[in-house]
Formats: sequence, structure tokens, C-alpha cells
Amino acid sequence: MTGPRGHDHEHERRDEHGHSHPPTDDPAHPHNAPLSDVQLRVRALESLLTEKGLVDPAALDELIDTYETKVGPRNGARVVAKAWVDPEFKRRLLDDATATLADLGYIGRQGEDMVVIENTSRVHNLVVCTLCSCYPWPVLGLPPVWYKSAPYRARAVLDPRGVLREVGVDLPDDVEVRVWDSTAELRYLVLPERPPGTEGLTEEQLAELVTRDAMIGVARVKAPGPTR
Amino acid sequence: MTGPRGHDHEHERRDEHGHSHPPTDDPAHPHNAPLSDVQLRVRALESLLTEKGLVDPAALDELIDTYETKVGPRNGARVVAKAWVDPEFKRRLLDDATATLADLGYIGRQGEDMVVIENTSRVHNLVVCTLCSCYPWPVLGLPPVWYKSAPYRARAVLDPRGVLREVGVDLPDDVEVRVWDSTAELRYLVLPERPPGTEGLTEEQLAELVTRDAMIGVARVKAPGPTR
Amino acid sequence: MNGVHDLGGMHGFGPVVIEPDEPVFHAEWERRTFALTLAMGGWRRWNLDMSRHAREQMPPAEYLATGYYEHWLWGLEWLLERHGFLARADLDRRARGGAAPERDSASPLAGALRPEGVPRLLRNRRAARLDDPVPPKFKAGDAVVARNVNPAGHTRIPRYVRGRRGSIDRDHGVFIFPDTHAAGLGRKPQHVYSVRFAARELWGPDGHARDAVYVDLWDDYLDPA
Amino acid sequence: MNGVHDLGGMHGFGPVVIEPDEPVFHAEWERRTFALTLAMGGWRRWNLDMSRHAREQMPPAEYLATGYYEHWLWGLEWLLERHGFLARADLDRRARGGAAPERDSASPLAGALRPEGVPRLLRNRRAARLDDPVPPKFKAGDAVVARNVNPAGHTRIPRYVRGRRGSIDRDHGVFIFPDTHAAGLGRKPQHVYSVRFAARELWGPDGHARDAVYVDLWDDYLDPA
Repeated sequence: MTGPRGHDHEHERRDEHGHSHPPTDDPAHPHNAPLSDVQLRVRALESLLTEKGLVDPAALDELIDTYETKVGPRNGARVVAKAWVDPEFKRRLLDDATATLADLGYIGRQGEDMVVIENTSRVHNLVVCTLCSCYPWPVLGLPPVWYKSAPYRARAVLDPRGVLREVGVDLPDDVEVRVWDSTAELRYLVLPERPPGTEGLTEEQLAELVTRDAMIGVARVKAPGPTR
Repeated sequence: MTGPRGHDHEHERRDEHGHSHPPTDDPAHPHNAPLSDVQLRVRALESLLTEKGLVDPAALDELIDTYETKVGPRNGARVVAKAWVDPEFKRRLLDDATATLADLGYIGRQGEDMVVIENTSRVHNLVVCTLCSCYPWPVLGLPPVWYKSAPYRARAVLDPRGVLREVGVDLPDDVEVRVWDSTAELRYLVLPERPPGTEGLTEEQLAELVTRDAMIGVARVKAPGPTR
Repeated sequence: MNGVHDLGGMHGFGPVVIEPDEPVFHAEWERRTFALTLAMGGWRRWNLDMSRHAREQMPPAEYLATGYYEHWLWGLEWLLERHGFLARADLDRRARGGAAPERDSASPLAGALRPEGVPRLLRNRRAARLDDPVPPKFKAGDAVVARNVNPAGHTRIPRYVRGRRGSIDRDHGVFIFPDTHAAGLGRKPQHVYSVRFAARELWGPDGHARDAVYVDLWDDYLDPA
Repeated sequence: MNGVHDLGGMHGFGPVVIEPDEPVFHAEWERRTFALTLAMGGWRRWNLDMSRHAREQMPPAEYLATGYYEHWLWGLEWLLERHGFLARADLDRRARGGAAPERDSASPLAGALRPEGVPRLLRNRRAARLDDPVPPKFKAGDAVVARNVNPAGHTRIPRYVRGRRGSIDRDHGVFIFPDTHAAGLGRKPQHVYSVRFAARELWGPDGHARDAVYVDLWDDYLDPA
């Protein structure tokens, strides 16, 4: 990558499902390869809209910077850690997620109406958007490729246990799986289980353990230590 | 085209739905264009299987010739004309299509078990195969591209009247539309309505009026004359 | 499997366009693909249901971007590889090399389809119908509901009828059951019926009040309503 | 519309592969597409439901062959053309010419999103929720059946729940109705509920006896069971 304005020396490769991958040093695709069709098209689009005065490139930079450096899953991780150490906060979070998150400033676009769902030893929750790729931006940032891709959107509702097994979460038969399909404007955040052996950790230390995938429901939070 | 062995000077163009079209004189695609990937692949496949002794190219030629010159919708048209002039034949055809067609020699692969359904002034029948492209080969030959393509397979069951309107058949509201989805090994032939004004025609003359599309249910048979 | 091949009821594919005076084939590779598929089928290493299942394995975007004979080609390659006739890697190599067919480089093996065998192959009078004396579960007029099943393997019950109510129009007799046959798990003989579904039952208010769809369904796909 | 975007329950797309340490964007054109979509949305010529509807118009094979930001780009182009901002032909021409962006060639119009307006745009606290005093049709615990509707236009009721029975888990309050809103036919305020469907109800014997899918559905998608 050559920074936010570095259009010129990019290339991407695509996997068999057509998803973009980051540039590599693959010698078959040198970094000075010609611009791809989509690169040319987006540059053309931006230049035309800019010339018409419809967009300000500086505003685009600001939008990008916000989601690359300011809003992301660390927000959600802080919420989860707080809920683990503060039972009253957790109660409010589960009861009225929107207001409780707004108090922390985690409110806004694609997170205007929030629901937090709690994983326990009896219930495992999983979030998907089968129709597009709805995702709680203020607490998790922008969604990862796998969340937006056909395999997950297709299978999360039909075969959630198979999907979870594939990504390393084996659920016993007596745990209930609840899949939340985000078909409306509600956005879902999973409150994962606090791992055992973390009693001595501070809220900040706990937040470091919490991953994006655990807050979507496709991973468990692991305790720190040699097994990690 | 350069005959059944003329691989070398072909090319195809594709429409927006990815369907092949016959060679044209489009100057952008000269006839001596290099072989496309699929042409190369099929040639390679045939050469490898031939070298292994698994196929005999002469048998392939014979298979192709059968469906290009011997088996096609003229078979079905003869059946329809016969049913129009011979009430006893028509009764047997509707009652036991398989045996009745077998008597005429119109039996075999992809037509082992036949059903004939009659269009009337009250009921219009339409045949589709939503899951693949099942079609009654012995009476109609191989299916046309539109029958095998996504638009027809998708819409024939959901919006048959819209499809019919698109191809020029406007049905009054009080006609019942019956769509036959060929999901099993039954193959369906529509017996179209005999057009008015054909009382004086011979069976052979009637057969000439009957089109492939009328026997699928996406066209009416038209009487000969100035309006045709 | 709930694949993109199960197209019934989808929107977004555009208009139906009938090509005037359409030829039987549009290209030589279509001719050869058609004939190769029939000729290799003559070895009887796979059945018709396995052929359909093979084509359904094509990656979804590719399936929708290509036509009928590309589906056939893809399915044939898949079957040839799985049954040990030909590795796709060998085919890739040959296709890249662009070598011309060497048709006379080998004599056909005993068992290969020969020109004189073609009429018999095509005059086939038995495909999936069976003589097994299996009693029907339903008779004409019976009210039924199509089962809501979502198997990962091959099936011939389209998604758009699952869970919908219909009535038996006619009993076609006893046939091979495709779900087991495609998986090499036997013929499981059972009756096939034309089942009439009202368009309103299938599509709700978007269906026409007078219209109906007739779908051929096996006993194992049906319950009494 | 019953489009290929309605992916819930499909087979054939392969495994879920999670990329380790995935960056927020994988290419500069993804960054710009994301930001252009948000910035042009700021003109408020279309709403969120129209944006989704636009992406659903992408040809099905293309939709499945491409990724998220290609869907966004396609939808943005479609909206820009329909709302008179930019003809696709002009964009084609500029893209072929390969001209570099001339960023300073025009001052942004009044109304264009400026950097200082970005925080306010993103701090949005109102999307689809409404204050209209519409009474709910259902309450938590009620048994419901999802309507079997198959509209050609935009809808947010996935195919896999249509005609299936569930129960109201919770009432989320009053929201804009996407089917009318996407078509420019008004907000039609109504309640949205999380509806719990047992996996066995949705998928038959292929579902797990203990599991459930919760789907957010509007009053207009539901009937009492």
C-alpha cells in the first residue's frame, strides 16, 4: 500500500470466490502492473463527481480515515470488557443497548438501533445478514470479507454448527444455537462468555482478549497464556 | 460453419446472458480468430478420450447427425396434425402418450415416458424444467437456448402470463394457465389448438403449421394466409 | 442441494428471448460436447441422476454466467475425473498445448460406442421407470403437502414447492428415486405423481387466482395434507 | 425480489474462510468506493432501501462473481444515472481514457459533504426508526406465520422464512417499511419484531432440533398463526 492517495502502484488478486486480496509480492503480478478495470473505473467516477462539484475528495479521505483508524472492533471489545466487570452496566446493555452504547459514544451510522445478545454455557448466538451485509459499524467497524461473502450468508442460517466447526468452534449438542439474521435496521452485537482464568485481569486487559469474531459469534474469547 | 469437422474457423459471440450465438460476419471477430478456451478444451477432451480408446469419433458424428437431421420438432408436428384429424388417435394420445407415440416410432432417449396435454379455449398449458432443461427429445429434438436459459426457467412458474405476453401470447383472464415443471422423467408435449380456417387442409399441410414453440406452449398455431 | 440451478421463482434474469430459426447447435464444440456426454454415458459408470448432480457442482457464479453445453462440459469433466477416466490436470495441459485431435491414434476399446450402436442407444425405452410392485401412497384427488427438506445432496424437489399444499393430479407409476440414485445409494422404487399447486399457494397474492403449476414429485417428497 | 442476493439457505458456495489480520480495505478503489457511496448518499436523493434495491439490480452472475465493494460500485453507478448525476456512458468513456482525477478542477457545490461535515454524518442517530404512534399487531410470545409473498420489487423478507411459523421474540418498535420506501411509495410506519423460527420449521429434518433463527420482520410480513 502506498497510503490513502496511492492509486498507482496497486494491484489485487482474486480468489476463486471473486474476493479481493491485498497486494502481494507474487512475481506474476508486479507492483507496476497496469491499473485493473475496477481501479480505472473508480478513479474515473471520483474525478467526474469531483469535477461536477458533487464530492470533495478531502471529505472522502476523512470518511476513510474514520473507519481505518478510529472506529473498529476495539470499541466493541471495550464494551464487552466493561460488561464483564460491571454487572449493572451489563444489565443496562442487555436491556437497552442503544442508550447504553450511546452513553459511551458508540452510536451512529449502521448502529442507530442496537441489540446485544449474551452467550452463555447453554446458548450460543451468531449474527449474519443473509440479504446484504448489515453489521454494527460503531462497535465493530466495517465488516470483514468473509461476513459479506456468499458462503457465510448462505450457510449461517441453514448449517450454523457446520460453519462454526469450520472456523474452530465445536458446540456440544445440548447448547442451543441462535442465529440472528439482520434483515431490518437493528444491529446485533454478541456478548461473548468471559473465559475462565481471567479473574485477576483489569478491564483494559480483558478488552485486549476480545476479538471481532467473538462479537459476531464465530469465535470464543480465549484466556491469555500458553494455550493462546 | 465448415461442416461437422470444421473446428478451425469458428468463433462465437456471447450475449449479456452468456449464451452462445451463431457465427456472424461481425468485423470485430474475423473468422480466422484464434480458438476460444472452450473450443480448445473440447478438442483436447475429445482427443484424449479418443487416444484412450474410450470414444469413437465416428460414433460422435452419428449422434450429432441424428439430432441435426433426423430427430426434431417435425416429429411432434406430425403427431399434432394426426391428432387434429383423427379423434380416435387423439383419444389414445391423451390417454397413453408413451404407447401411442411408440407406435409411430417416436420413442427413446429423453422421451421414454411421455405425457401429452391439450390446450383448449379454457386451458393453456406451458412446459418448463426449472431444475435443468428436461425436454422431449424424440418428438421435439434438442431444446432451444431460451428453454434452457435462466429467464425462462426462473419465470415460467412464477409469472407464466408475463412470459407469454413477452413472446406474443396474450391470454384472457378467464383462461387457466397450467405450467408443467418436468422435475421427474416424464416428458411433456403440448397439443396446441387447431386454428380456425384450416378445415380444408390435409394432415401434411396441417403439420407444416405446427411450430416447436406451440408444442412447448409458448406460441399458438396460426392458420396460413395473409395474416401469417 | 439448494443450488443456483434451482431457478424456479427467481427474479432478475431479464426477458425470455426466442431466437428465430435457431440451429440445433451454435458451434462445433457444442456438437462435440453433446456427443461426448452421450458416448461416455454409454460406459454406464454413472447414471442420469449422477450426471445432473455433477452439473449442479459447478460454482454458482460460473453456472449462471454460462450456457447449457458449458454445464454439460463441466459435469462431464467432473465425472471423468471422479471415475478415473481422465484427470482435469491432463485436460488442462492438453488444452493449453492446443494439439489437434489425433483421432486415429487408437482403436476404440471394446465397449466404446460405435456408429452402429447409436440407434440402439437412442431408442432406449427404459430410463427411470421400474416394474417393482410398490403400492402408491396417494391417489388422484388426494390433498398433499410437499415436504420441507433441504438435503445437501442431489434432489428433484424444487425449493418453491417445499411446505406448500397441492393435490394429486395423476399417478405416473413407479420410478427410481433420484436422491438415493444420485448418491449411489440405490433405486428406492416409489410412485411419481403430477401434483397440482395453485399459483396462489406457491406465490401468494403475486400468483394468478386461476393458474396452477404441476410438479412431478415422488412419494418420499410428499405427506398427506 | 427473489434475487441471488437472498442467499440464506443456499448450498454450493464452499467453506467460510476467515482471513487472519484482515485490513479494513484491501485496495484503494475499495476505500474510494466506500467513501463515494457515503458522500453521494449525503445528497439525500435516495434512501437506504433504494441503495439496497440498486445493488440487487446487478445481473445475478455478476453479483455472485464479485465482492461487496463491487456491488456498492455497481449500485452507486445505477443510482447516479437514474437520478441524473452521471450517465454510465460518460463514466465508461472517462474510464477508458484513463485520465487522472483532476481534483481541484471544481470547487465543491454547496451541499456537498465537506471534511468538517463527516463526524455529523456518521453520528447519525436516526435511520429507520419512527415516532408514529402505530399500535403493534403482535406481542412477545404470539404465534405468527411469515407471509408467502414474492414481490418483484425490493423486500426484506427472505425466501427461507416465507410460509413458515414462528413466534414473536420481542417488539423493536416502529420503523420505516422497506418495500414501499425503496419504491418511493412512502414510509408506511409499522412495528418490527424479532421472530423466532425453529431450525426444524425452516429446514425440516436437516435442521438441528435445538436451534433457531431469529429474523427481523415487519407487521406487513406477518399473519397470526
